[in-house]
Amino acid sequence: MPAAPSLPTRDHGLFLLGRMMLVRRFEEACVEMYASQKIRGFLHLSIGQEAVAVGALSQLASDEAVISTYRDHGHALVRGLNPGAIMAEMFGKQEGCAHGRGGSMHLFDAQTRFYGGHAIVGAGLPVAVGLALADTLQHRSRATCCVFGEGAMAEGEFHESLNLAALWKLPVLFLCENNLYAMGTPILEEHSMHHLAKKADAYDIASSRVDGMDVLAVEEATGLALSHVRHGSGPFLLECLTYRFRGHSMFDSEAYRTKAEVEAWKKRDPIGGLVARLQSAGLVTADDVQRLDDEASHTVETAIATAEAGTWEPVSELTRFVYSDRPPA
Amino acid sequence: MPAAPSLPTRDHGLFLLGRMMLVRRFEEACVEMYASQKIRGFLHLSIGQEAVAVGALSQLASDEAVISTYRDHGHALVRGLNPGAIMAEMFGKQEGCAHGRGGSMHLFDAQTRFYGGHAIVGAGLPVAVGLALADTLQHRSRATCCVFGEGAMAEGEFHESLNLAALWKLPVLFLCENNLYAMGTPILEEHSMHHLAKKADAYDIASSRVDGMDVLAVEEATGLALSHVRHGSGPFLLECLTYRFRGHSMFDSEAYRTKAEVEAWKKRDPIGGLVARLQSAGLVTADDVQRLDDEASHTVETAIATAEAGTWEPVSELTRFVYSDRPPA
Amino acid sequence: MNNRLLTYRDAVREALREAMQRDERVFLMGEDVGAYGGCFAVSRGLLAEFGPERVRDTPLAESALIGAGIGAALGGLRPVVELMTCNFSLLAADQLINTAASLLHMSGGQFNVPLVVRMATGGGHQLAAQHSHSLEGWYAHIPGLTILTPATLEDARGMLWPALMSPDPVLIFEHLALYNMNGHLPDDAGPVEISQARIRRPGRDLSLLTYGASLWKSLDAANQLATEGIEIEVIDLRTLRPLDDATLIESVSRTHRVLIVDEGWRSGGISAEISARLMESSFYQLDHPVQRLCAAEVPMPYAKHLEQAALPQTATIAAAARHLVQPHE
Amino acid sequence: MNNRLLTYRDAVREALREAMQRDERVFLMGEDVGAYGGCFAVSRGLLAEFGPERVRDTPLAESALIGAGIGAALGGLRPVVELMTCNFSLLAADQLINTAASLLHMSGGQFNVPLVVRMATGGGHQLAAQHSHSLEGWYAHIPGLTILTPATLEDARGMLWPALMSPDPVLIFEHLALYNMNGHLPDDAGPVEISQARIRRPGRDLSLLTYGASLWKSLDAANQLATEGIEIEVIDLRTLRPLDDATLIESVSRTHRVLIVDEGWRSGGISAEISARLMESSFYQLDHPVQRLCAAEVPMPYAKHLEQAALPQTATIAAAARHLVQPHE
Ligand SMILES: Cc1ncc(C[n+]2csc(CCOP(=O)(O)OP(=O)(O)O)c2C)c(N)n1
Ligand SMILES: Cc1ncc(C[n+]2csc(CCOP(=O)(O)OP(=O)(O)O)c2C)c(N)n1
Ligand SMILES: [Mg+2]
Ligand SMILES: [Mg+2]
Repeated sequence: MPAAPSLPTRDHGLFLLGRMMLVRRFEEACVEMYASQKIRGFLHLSIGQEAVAVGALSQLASDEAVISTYRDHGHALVRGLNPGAIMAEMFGKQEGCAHGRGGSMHLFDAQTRFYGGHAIVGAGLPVAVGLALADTLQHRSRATCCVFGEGAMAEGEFHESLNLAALWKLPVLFLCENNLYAMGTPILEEHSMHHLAKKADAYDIASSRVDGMDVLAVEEATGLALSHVRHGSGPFLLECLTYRFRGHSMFDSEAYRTKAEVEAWKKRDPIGGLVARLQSAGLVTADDVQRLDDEASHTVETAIATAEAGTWEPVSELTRFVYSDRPPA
Repeated sequence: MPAAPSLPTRDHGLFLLGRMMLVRRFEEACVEMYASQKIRGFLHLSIGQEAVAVGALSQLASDEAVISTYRDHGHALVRGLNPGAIMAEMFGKQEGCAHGRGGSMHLFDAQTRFYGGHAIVGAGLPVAVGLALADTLQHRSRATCCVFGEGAMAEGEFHESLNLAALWKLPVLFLCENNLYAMGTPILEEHSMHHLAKKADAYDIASSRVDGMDVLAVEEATGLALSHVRHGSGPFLLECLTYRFRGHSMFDSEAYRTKAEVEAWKKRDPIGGLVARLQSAGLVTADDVQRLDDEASHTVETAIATAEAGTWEPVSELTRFVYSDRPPA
Repeated sequence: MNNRLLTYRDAVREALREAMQRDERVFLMGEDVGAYGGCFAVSRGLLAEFGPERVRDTPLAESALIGAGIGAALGGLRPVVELMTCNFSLLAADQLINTAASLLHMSGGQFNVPLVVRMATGGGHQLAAQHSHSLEGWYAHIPGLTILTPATLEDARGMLWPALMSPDPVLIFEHLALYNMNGHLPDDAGPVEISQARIRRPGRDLSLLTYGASLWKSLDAANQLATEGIEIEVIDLRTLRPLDDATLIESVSRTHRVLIVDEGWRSGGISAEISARLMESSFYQLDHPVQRLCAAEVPMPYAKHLEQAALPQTATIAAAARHLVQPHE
Repeated sequence: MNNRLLTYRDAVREALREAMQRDERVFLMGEDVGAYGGCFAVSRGLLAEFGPERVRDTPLAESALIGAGIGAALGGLRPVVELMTCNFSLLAADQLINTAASLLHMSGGQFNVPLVVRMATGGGHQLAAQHSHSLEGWYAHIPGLTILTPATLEDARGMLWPALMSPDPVLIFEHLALYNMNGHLPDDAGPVEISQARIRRPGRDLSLLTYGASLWKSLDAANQLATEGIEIEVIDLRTLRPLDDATLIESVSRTHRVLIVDEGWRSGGISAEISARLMESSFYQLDHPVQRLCAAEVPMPYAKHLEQAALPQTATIAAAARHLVQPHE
């Protein structure tokens, strides 16, 4: 890994910190809402992984597409989806960003080109390839960002998609959140070769690996990757080494890892890490941090209120959205 | 590629030559039988690729399993299936090695552990992994040989299977017949990275690449690969560079390649090449070669006669073999 | 208006050509659609006419192909993905069902998928178990998909355009046995309506409901029976999802007897669905229980006599129809 | 004989444990079956008891898992492959259908595949479109497969062993909603017979045919209707392929009215097949057309009220049954 990147400006530091805090507070609120049964189904949190979502996705242009997994709240928030619409979605309200049809695992938003929220591991990769193909054939030069866990890299679709993207030199940023586990399966049992970024070599794809707990490092690595991708040099595989502080989903008893391991990683908390660096460089104060935290909490409270205020779709509309009701294009 | 291997003994040279000639004459007979409509369906020939089947498969122990593709006649012959049973299969007779149910693409033989004959590209790979797993769990140390074309290496199952085999250190010889085309698609359009053997690196699997037109080289490379595999060092990917002299199947107009390219490869005919080397070394005479050729032709004629003499399964048995009629094990 | 003599294959090709000429967003992608001219020569010539961007050869990677088609559709294009045969579509079943068919719904109506998938279907060519499936009826189970089964030249020519104009995914099943069928088509043949079944032959004694290659066997059977004074109404279903219930019910209200003929396996096939619907809608109209004539429940055998016995044939259709019209209880 | 209180989940676990104790060839393989204890905690504790060779955690690679299961079965083992949920089985559809179900036939009876695949099925937990399929009826279309749907503790406990003793592939669908169901089982509960449907509640007025989680809703509905003087016979199909026609026909011959309840999508589901069979076998016995109550034809919505509306419920079952018994024509 390259040396730690230089410090950001105060404004940019505050921006990054604010975004990460928003994700953190939002995820924490999800836990509460899950406990009070406002949110149901499977719920996957990204606490601990905020630096990846923020460092990588905040660098995308507004017309660049994102496609994500079931662990998608952070990506959606950073992408700019309305937090209220996300929370309403998880409440199952029709004001939700997927009309209450998708839930936590299936956030979508046409406005920000957020293409989901996919719950079949690996299934988003070829879709990203297709989105990039559409751009290329229509002479638009912009990146498509495809986020997936390291578990997805064992699926056949990873292989097929990287080969296609490389053959056709498509502008896809393959963004791997390597949090070392797929549910309870540690990376050593997932992959026979563990330097995942190097898997790109099998396709002649450029790649790099970065400390996914360091938002500045992720930002820098993503910047390099994106400029590769946007300038017609083909796809890029960026592996971010990260860790989820909570279980896989709300159903996880975490029998497969030790408390000590989790604690050790928590010492590398991406938010705490950035706060410390910015403070010690004198760029931000404790007050700044508190203010950001308050803002994040406020945003989350507003989101919850929005969700609460949302309405239930009439049951008579059950079979809507199976086929388009809009006229053919 | 390593230097050309040393010359074989006269006996072994005759053996290799005889096997390759048998495959060649058999395939040529298939063309005739197809023209006279005795053989129907899809027919894929291995003319030009004989050195791979003979050099690699003749080194397997009799209890080692083979799993092949729809281009399987050569593999089946070298494996020791009765040529008459193979021909009868293609005639659709119940004396065929798959009772007339499978045809050219689905040769099978329990006796010689020849597990088919699969017509879904790539589908044999995980099955080979499972066979090897069964051996390992039952403490048998023997190899399973899985043959596939380079086209199969683009399928997701290639990726999934190599990862599994490597994770579990299974004794699988992954044998790629890289004949540079998948139907009409040249390797440059199949794979973004063309040194296929190197794809093994993505799984920490040992690999090598060999001239698949040189039966002695294939033999040597296979020997090394098999000793790796059999000694518990995990799977091995062996890429054999070869070429099919005929179309993909009998339906191929070969619009995708030039006559000149085919002619250039024919100069590297694996049979002609071995004959020349053995003769110039004084190991065999023109008479020897003629005798082997006569023997091969005779075997093939006998096979055709067997197939002709075969009988049609009664239509009343149509729904046999959907479920086992034998009692549970 | 002038007529031209052409084949079903030509008709499909013409439809592809016209679609690509008419709409810049349309492109064809699949294994060997380009230089090889398509596995069944459907796309021969199109590469030269439209170039490799719009007639796009791909590696073997069915799942990623469908996924990429979905992405391209989302990105504003109108992809036609050719899967060669429906047998291989099983490798892409996840993308077809979990993504293509579900995305509009999961996204609460935001992301429709205007994807067209073409594939050959059916048996009768001695291609054996892995190349002879008839899966159109099976896919008709899936909400979100539209299933087309062109049986005539007119439909082969005319169904592609409305499929492309559909905002949602459409699977087109072209029966292998029809590609060589000759017939006349007016010079100005163009798009057809795809929501209605068609009475291909009116009759008073029995409604024979079928589609695809069985249509022609059914018409032959009807002509035979006409010489016996039995008048069969032959209805071409054309679209298996959604089924055109109204046309079927109206016919049954006149004939009071129904035979459904379909080349898929009997249990759980499209014939079962139609029988169940008629049970619900037309029970009191029926003079005799609805009968089904389907493929035998066996993976397709290679041997010709067994394969022929496995499929509905003119003679077995005629016998079943005769039996129904001359009751015996 | 003593009784024990346990859950459906415990019953499945006990069956697995007993099978592994009883037969050395049996092993369990799948994503997170080991350290995590199984996605639904079914295999919790088995890793400690049987070790990682026989309780084998795997990477995410569904197609290769099923393929490896097939190979292991061919190699003499008795694999139980857990696919977590049937939703993911779509990634393995090719191996399940083109290999597992076809191999015995393609090989002319030589290679049977004693593979057991377990997966969760069904909706009702707000897991949305990609995690709520009920595909058991859909797979019942495939010749070569046996489809089991245990609804009771007894069957959860007893169906695994006969499945393992089957020489051919068996898919077991365990309904998600049943895992927590409590009940009593005798201490010596063991293998059950798997070829027959069971009358779970006798009745004279209507045959209600169902399976899986709907069995319990149906029994509740029947109890409700009993208070109105309507006596419903509730039949648990248990095995969807092959269907036990005799039991169904016998019941209908007594009740003359039929309601089929199934959580799969209506069109082309198992209910359609049963309705069609009764049309053929029992038309003249029916006092009323057979009716189906199935899932709405929509990918499963997340919102609870919509999901509940999409599935058959006690109230809707009771209403449909009442309607059938009190005709109105
Ligand atoms: C095809 C498929 N198989 C299995 C699952 C069940 N599952 C959901 S998440 C998961 C682990 C994925 O791990 P990874 O890709 O590393 O992502 P992470 O959860 O760590 O973010 C599994 C096995 C699934 N959703 N899809
Ligand atoms: C999954 C699948 N996709 C497509 C096909 C059609 N097909 C048959 S052979 C073939 C080319 C395979 O090429 P390769 O693996 O290189 O083997 P070769 O024919 O060159 O021996 C294709 C595309 C198939 N049989 N299976
Ligand atoms: Mg992970
Ligand atoms: Mg090849």
